[in-house]
Amino acid sequence: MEEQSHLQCIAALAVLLPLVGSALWFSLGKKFGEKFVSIGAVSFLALSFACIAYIFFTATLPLRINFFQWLPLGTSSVSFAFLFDPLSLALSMVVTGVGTLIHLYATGYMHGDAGFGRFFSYLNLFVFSMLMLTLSDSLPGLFLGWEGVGLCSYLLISFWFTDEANASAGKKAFIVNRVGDFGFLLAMFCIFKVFGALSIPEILQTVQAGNFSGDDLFWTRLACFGLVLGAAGKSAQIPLYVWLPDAMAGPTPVSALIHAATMVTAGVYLCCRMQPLFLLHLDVLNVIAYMGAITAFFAATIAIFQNDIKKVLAYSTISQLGYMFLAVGLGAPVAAYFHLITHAFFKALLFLGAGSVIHGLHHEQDMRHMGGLRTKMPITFWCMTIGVLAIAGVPPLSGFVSKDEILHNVWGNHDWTLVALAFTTAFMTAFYMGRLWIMTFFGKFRGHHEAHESPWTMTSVLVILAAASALAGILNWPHLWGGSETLGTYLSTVVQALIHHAEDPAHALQSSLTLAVVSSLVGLAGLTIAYFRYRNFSGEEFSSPAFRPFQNKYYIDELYDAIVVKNLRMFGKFLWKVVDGFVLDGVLNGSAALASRTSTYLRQLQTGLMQQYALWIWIGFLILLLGAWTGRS
Amino acid sequence: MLNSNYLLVLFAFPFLATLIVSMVRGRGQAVTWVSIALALGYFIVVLLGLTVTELRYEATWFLPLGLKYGLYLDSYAYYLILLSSFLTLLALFYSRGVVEKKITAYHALFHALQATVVACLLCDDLVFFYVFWEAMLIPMYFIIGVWGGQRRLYATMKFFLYTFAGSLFMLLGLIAVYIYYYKATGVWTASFQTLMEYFQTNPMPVTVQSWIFLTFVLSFAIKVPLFPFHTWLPDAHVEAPTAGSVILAGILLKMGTYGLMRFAVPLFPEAAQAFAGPLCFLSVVGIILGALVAWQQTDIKKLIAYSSVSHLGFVTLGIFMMTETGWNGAYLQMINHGISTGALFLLVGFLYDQRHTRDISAYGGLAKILPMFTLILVVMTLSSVALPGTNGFVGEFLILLGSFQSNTASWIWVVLASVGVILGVIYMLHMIQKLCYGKPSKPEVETMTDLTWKEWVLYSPLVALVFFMGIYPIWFLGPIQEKTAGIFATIAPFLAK
Amino acid sequence: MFEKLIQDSMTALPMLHWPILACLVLVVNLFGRGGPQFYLGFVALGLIASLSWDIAIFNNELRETVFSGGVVWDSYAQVFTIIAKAMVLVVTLTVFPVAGLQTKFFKSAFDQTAEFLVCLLLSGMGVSILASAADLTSLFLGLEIMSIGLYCLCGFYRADVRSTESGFKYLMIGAFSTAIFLYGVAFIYGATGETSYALIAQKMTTLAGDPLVKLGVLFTLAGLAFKLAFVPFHLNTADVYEGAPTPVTGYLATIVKVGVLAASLRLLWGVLESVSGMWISSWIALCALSIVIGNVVALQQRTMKKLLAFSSISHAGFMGLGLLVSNPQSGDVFPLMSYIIVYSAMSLGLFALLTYLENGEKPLLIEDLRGLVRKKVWVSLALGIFIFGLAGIPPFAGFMIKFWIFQALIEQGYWTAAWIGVLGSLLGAAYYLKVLMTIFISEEEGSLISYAPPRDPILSLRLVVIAATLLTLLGGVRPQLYAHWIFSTLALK
Amino acid sequence: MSAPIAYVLFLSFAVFCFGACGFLIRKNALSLLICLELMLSGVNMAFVGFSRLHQNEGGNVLYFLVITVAACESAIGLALILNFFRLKKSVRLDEARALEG
Repeated sequence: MEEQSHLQCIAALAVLLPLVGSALWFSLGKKFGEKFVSIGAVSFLALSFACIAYIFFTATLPLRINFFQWLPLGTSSVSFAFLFDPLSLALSMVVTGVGTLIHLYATGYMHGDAGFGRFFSYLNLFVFSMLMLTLSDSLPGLFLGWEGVGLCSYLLISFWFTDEANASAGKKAFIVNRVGDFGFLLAMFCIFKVFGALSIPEILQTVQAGNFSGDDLFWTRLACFGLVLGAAGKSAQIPLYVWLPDAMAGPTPVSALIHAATMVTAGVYLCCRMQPLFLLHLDVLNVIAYMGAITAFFAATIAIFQNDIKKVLAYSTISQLGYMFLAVGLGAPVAAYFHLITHAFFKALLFLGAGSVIHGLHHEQDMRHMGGLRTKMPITFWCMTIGVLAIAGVPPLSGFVSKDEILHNVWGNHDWTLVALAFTTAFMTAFYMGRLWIMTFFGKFRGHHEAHESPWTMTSVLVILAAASALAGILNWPHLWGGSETLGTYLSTVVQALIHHAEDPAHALQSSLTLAVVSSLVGLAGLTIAYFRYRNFSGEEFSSPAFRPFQNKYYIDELYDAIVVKNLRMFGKFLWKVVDGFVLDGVLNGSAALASRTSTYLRQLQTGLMQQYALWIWIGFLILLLGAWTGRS
Repeated sequence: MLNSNYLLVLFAFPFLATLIVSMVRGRGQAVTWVSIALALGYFIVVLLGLTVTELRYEATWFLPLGLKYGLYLDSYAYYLILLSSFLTLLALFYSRGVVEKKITAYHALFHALQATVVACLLCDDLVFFYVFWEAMLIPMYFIIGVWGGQRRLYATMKFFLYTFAGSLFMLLGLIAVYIYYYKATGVWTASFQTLMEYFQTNPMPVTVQSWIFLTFVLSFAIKVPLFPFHTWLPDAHVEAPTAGSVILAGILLKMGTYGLMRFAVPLFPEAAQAFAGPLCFLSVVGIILGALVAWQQTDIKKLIAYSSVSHLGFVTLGIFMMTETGWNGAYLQMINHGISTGALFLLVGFLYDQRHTRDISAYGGLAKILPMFTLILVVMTLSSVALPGTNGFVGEFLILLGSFQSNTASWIWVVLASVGVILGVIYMLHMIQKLCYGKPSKPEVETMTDLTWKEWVLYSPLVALVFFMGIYPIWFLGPIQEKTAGIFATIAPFLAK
Repeated sequence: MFEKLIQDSMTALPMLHWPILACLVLVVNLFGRGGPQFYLGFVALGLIASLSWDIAIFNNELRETVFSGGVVWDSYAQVFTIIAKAMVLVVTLTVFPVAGLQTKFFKSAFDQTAEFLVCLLLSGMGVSILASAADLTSLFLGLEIMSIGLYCLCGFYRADVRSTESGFKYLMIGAFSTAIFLYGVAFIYGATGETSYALIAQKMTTLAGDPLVKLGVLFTLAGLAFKLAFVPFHLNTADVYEGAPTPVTGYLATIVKVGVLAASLRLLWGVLESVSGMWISSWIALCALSIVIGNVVALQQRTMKKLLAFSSISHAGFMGLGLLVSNPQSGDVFPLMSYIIVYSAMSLGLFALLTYLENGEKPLLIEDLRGLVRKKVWVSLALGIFIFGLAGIPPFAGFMIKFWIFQALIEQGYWTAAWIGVLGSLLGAAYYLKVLMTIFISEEEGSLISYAPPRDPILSLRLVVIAATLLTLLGGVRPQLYAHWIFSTLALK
Repeated sequence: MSAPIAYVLFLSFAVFCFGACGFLIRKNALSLLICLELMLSGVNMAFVGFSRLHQNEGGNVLYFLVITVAACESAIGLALILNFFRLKKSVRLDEARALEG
């Protein structure tokens, strides 16, 4: 892992460019106008992407670049350092690549907005934090990126802060992320307690080499659970997913970049990065798998009943992330990573498509007021179609390949509940994407405004993404089907898959083919049913009360509010009014009042009558006498 | 130049400044500029000693019963003096246009406050530490009393008597140590260094040590403030003038934790060990209570006051868990809290001067009207919410990480304390949302003016410090680590393995 | 046989300065028609002369029993005489502005300035006798000379019913307590058959459990306790202090207590040391009670003089503790002496300011001082320093003197007394702060703002106030101004 | 033959107590002075008794001193009562409440 100086400055350039950019656009955004900011932002991102690509192609991995010491921890210390290895480079390529495209798209989408400079400053800051997250070599460094992206998502969700709802959505996102970060912090403490260091390569080396006492295993197990909680917080899994649907309050490019392509995948990246640690505790992996599967199924059921186009895509993201965690849980990180990459492409495409639809219909987001747009917005329609088909799992698109590999692993695992959940979710995914597709583009137009196609900056990005999501499948075409599994081999140096069972090659090919046919049939079935159900969609549906819980997202938000928020607020009031006000201040003011009451009482003795004074002298004297005599006082 | 009479200059300069400022006649402006110049001069004098590690000044004045004016400067005391001179400079610069009545007395009192704080930090003699520890209350008493808000009489009385009562117990504890040493060695001295060396080799029996330790902790806990003794802080902060709040939060609260780190734990390690559990419990309760109650406040200053209770709960947790990293983190967090809370109070003062109300619902939508103000407010909130990359995170992370490894008290406290990280976000973002986002609740808010160059001079150093110490804390933690290592070398034999 | 008498009076000359000066004043008064200023100036100069004389001939090793065993003239007596003279000088200087007043009230009262001064000086003589008494008779004599002088001083404003009542009350209760004190002396005399301290001390060693001695000691203790105004015997103090003219109240609060403490130091530690088991626990109880109850009652006081009366009761309690811990044989009386000196300086300074501020007719309420700082900055600054000193808040001398006492208490193991002392000084801080608040912080206007005293505080009063403030300020930070001197002088060989 | 000391002490204590009780009960200022004298005479009896017991003159000397002091006190007491009478036209002690509070 030698360190060439020129590589060091390239790496620094790649990461620091967005940071410098963000400061520039914030301060100079107003003065120099939109043109300057848009060119600057996109070029800074492109430059950063070029640097990452240069390192990706030329450097001998894994490459460790050290800058300066950050935190002294007594025995060991944490320093700002980058670790370029397959895992981090793959994700950084996606981040900067998709990021640049979305920046280009956003210049069109945000045209005319007052906070134009501010928006791009936050977006660049986000890319900087995301790169810190993916590239940093130590856990605290990763945590810096982790919370940095949390901050940027807070700033971007509440970007149009004049509307109270957006501000509280942003606040909710940051707080729920912080709950996850609590778990991450706890994990770091446990890891430091066992390994005495927080630099990821060191930890993973001791994990592979080391044998652990019972006590150490307790701490590492706690660390794994902490990491799972952190990942769940950031990637919106079951307990902590509530913030993602509300995060749609932010501008669409934000939803595309942060809440679909990059930030939410941080959880998956973390689990893959710390996979050797997880392998010590297979029960934790199982928990991840079940969490993923249940989240996928749960989110899919809600997505079906959403009418807001962005909410549907939000729940679909949660569901797809569920798939990735399912794959990680089953010990197939390569499948998860592949799905992560393909998902980044087609989900970004779907979000940007939805964004262009909304842009065209002047910020109309309710699907019931859309329909028949395929003639008015042809490019968006055709790109969206590729996206829908990809996510539904129609061969030969990338979505089919990556999802099929996950389903293959699930099938191989022979855990029937997981298999059932996976396949029904696949069907539901196809159904609700079909529903979205048909409600927006087919039937007659139910909206108010006159729809028009988006400008070239937006549509060109759509086309590129459409091509990417169509062809991404070749990245990891399975051996069985004659592919070279380039991603698999590329990642094999860092993560290893858990082989569940040895199969003879002939049987393996036959079963994987049947599986592929079954999954594509499920996808097509979902689409056709959706087609026939919504062909001549009139406007309202699911009116019967039976669907009430589904439409209201199982009242989870209200539940959290009632259990957690209301009780905390009441407890706070109790602490303030009773503990502080009544008890502690009561004691204080009480003793002061006691002193002044006794003093007023004693003052009454001063009657001014001299005889009484003499009497008191006698009484005092007698007490003295008695005390002395009995020898007590 | 950095020899013992530098210490004398460090000690005497603020006292001189107080005299000079009180002597200045003439219109208010002259006094203000003279006092700010003196504060700046002192800040530069302190900066000269940046490279100092340990300085000692032997006293020439003989006092009966072995008391003498020994001065002792180490990195623990030095950085607090630096913070105090820096914040006093900012506070005085801030209160240029704000204060109208009795300006000379106002500036003289601030210099007197600084003089007593610096004297207290430099004193090597336990008795004179106590003398200046109490003397600090007098200037603060008058600052809150004369220039305070409506309920200032009750607030300042409560502030003074509460701290005075606590420290009287410490007086007896202090004398008990002083006499225990005399009875053991026949030498009258209260010099902290000699006591430390003596107690290192032959420590006091644990029973005696415990009650003396408790008297020390009681006095310092009231000042910190630790959980059950904190009810004076919100009143004092709400009624104090802005500059007073900045100094009160920035420096006076730190004297409590400084006392714990410098005197209470090193002198009585076994007792600290024995009481670590309950004291950690109190710190954790302070963290959670401070955060939750802050969330309910409608008065911004009270909200920040309760947030200080929560932040200093972390510091005391770091101290009582007794690990080296924990102590480094605790000391750093003391300085961070001084910067972030001082800045927050200045910001609230900025709002108060324009709208004359501290009620949080009187504002709203400031982000559109005062964008620069919101930027500074958000940066300071991030520092106090311990976002990585700001100084708050470095302090809190070191405290929690260090304390997790300790075996003096159970690690459950650290887990509960980490919950405080979540609660911290809740009330801070609640404040930001109420102040900055949404629509302005009243038309007057529209007419507020944003930061001018005067405010920038005030806030830019603070913002720079927040990020500089967040990214590169080593320049600051280096000397602190040596000092902590020194202390832990002495108390290590008494700590549980 | 007169040679012995003349020789004795030569050695104990400082004590005789008092009567000489008093007679001089009487003689001058017989002839001259000088106004009040003249007599006050005359006495002040006389006192200054005698003070410088005493300091000049101060002799540490001197220890002679003079006047056939009645009085022992050692370094201890010399120091107390010097202190007494200094305080009387301060009181005369405080009286200066009051005497010069032309208002109706003072003119009628102070036309006999000479008589006032004679009573003052003779009372001072009583104090010196007390300090140097070596015999029960001279102890009784000293006590009575001091008290009788005071009865006249308290009732000096003939036109004012409050002053007459205060003098009358002080006399009645004082005589009542002197009777109790005498009964105690009688019993001690009865038990030992001796009146001179040295002989009694020898006899006492054998009479440890004798009930007569126990009764005698307790009666004497009660008498002394009344003079020191300890709690069960303190009730008339507030009325007397309120009624008496302010300089006299100052005199009462400081010099009386100093004299009685000097006497009881010699009596308790010198004579009754062997039977200390009898009186120590009662003495602690008395001191503790007076500290706590003195401060508690002071919390709700309205008028300034009554507040200072109760604060002097609590300070007397502290001085009692100071006496408890001091040990005359080994010369270790530093805590007591430093407390006496600094406390007297602060009290006399404060009473001097009150004299200046008072407008005679009605009692000085605390409310009147409200917002004084706006009008009279220097006066309120001095008031603030004295009040902070009396409250025992550091960096002022008031704290250091309390510190020495606490330190000695803990060194000798009197833990309960230390804890009660701490509680007492906390309560004390409460009401002192209330006074400070009215002076410095409150917005409204007290009546004193409008009342501009007709004369600017002339030189004498300023001298007193400045001297007292300096001692209060520097006393704490550099106590060796007086500490070193006390340490070396007071070794009672 | 000399009476045993106990009788003398008993008598002196009795006189002392009469004086003290009189002091507490009587309402007239002048009667107070009388009671004071009574108490002091009780003390004198004790002095003389003890001096006789110990066969030395210490007690007698003190007897004379006590008498002179008692005289001075009553002189001043009378003067003050006179002044009080002049101002308040009455010598009842209940009147003397000006310094209350």
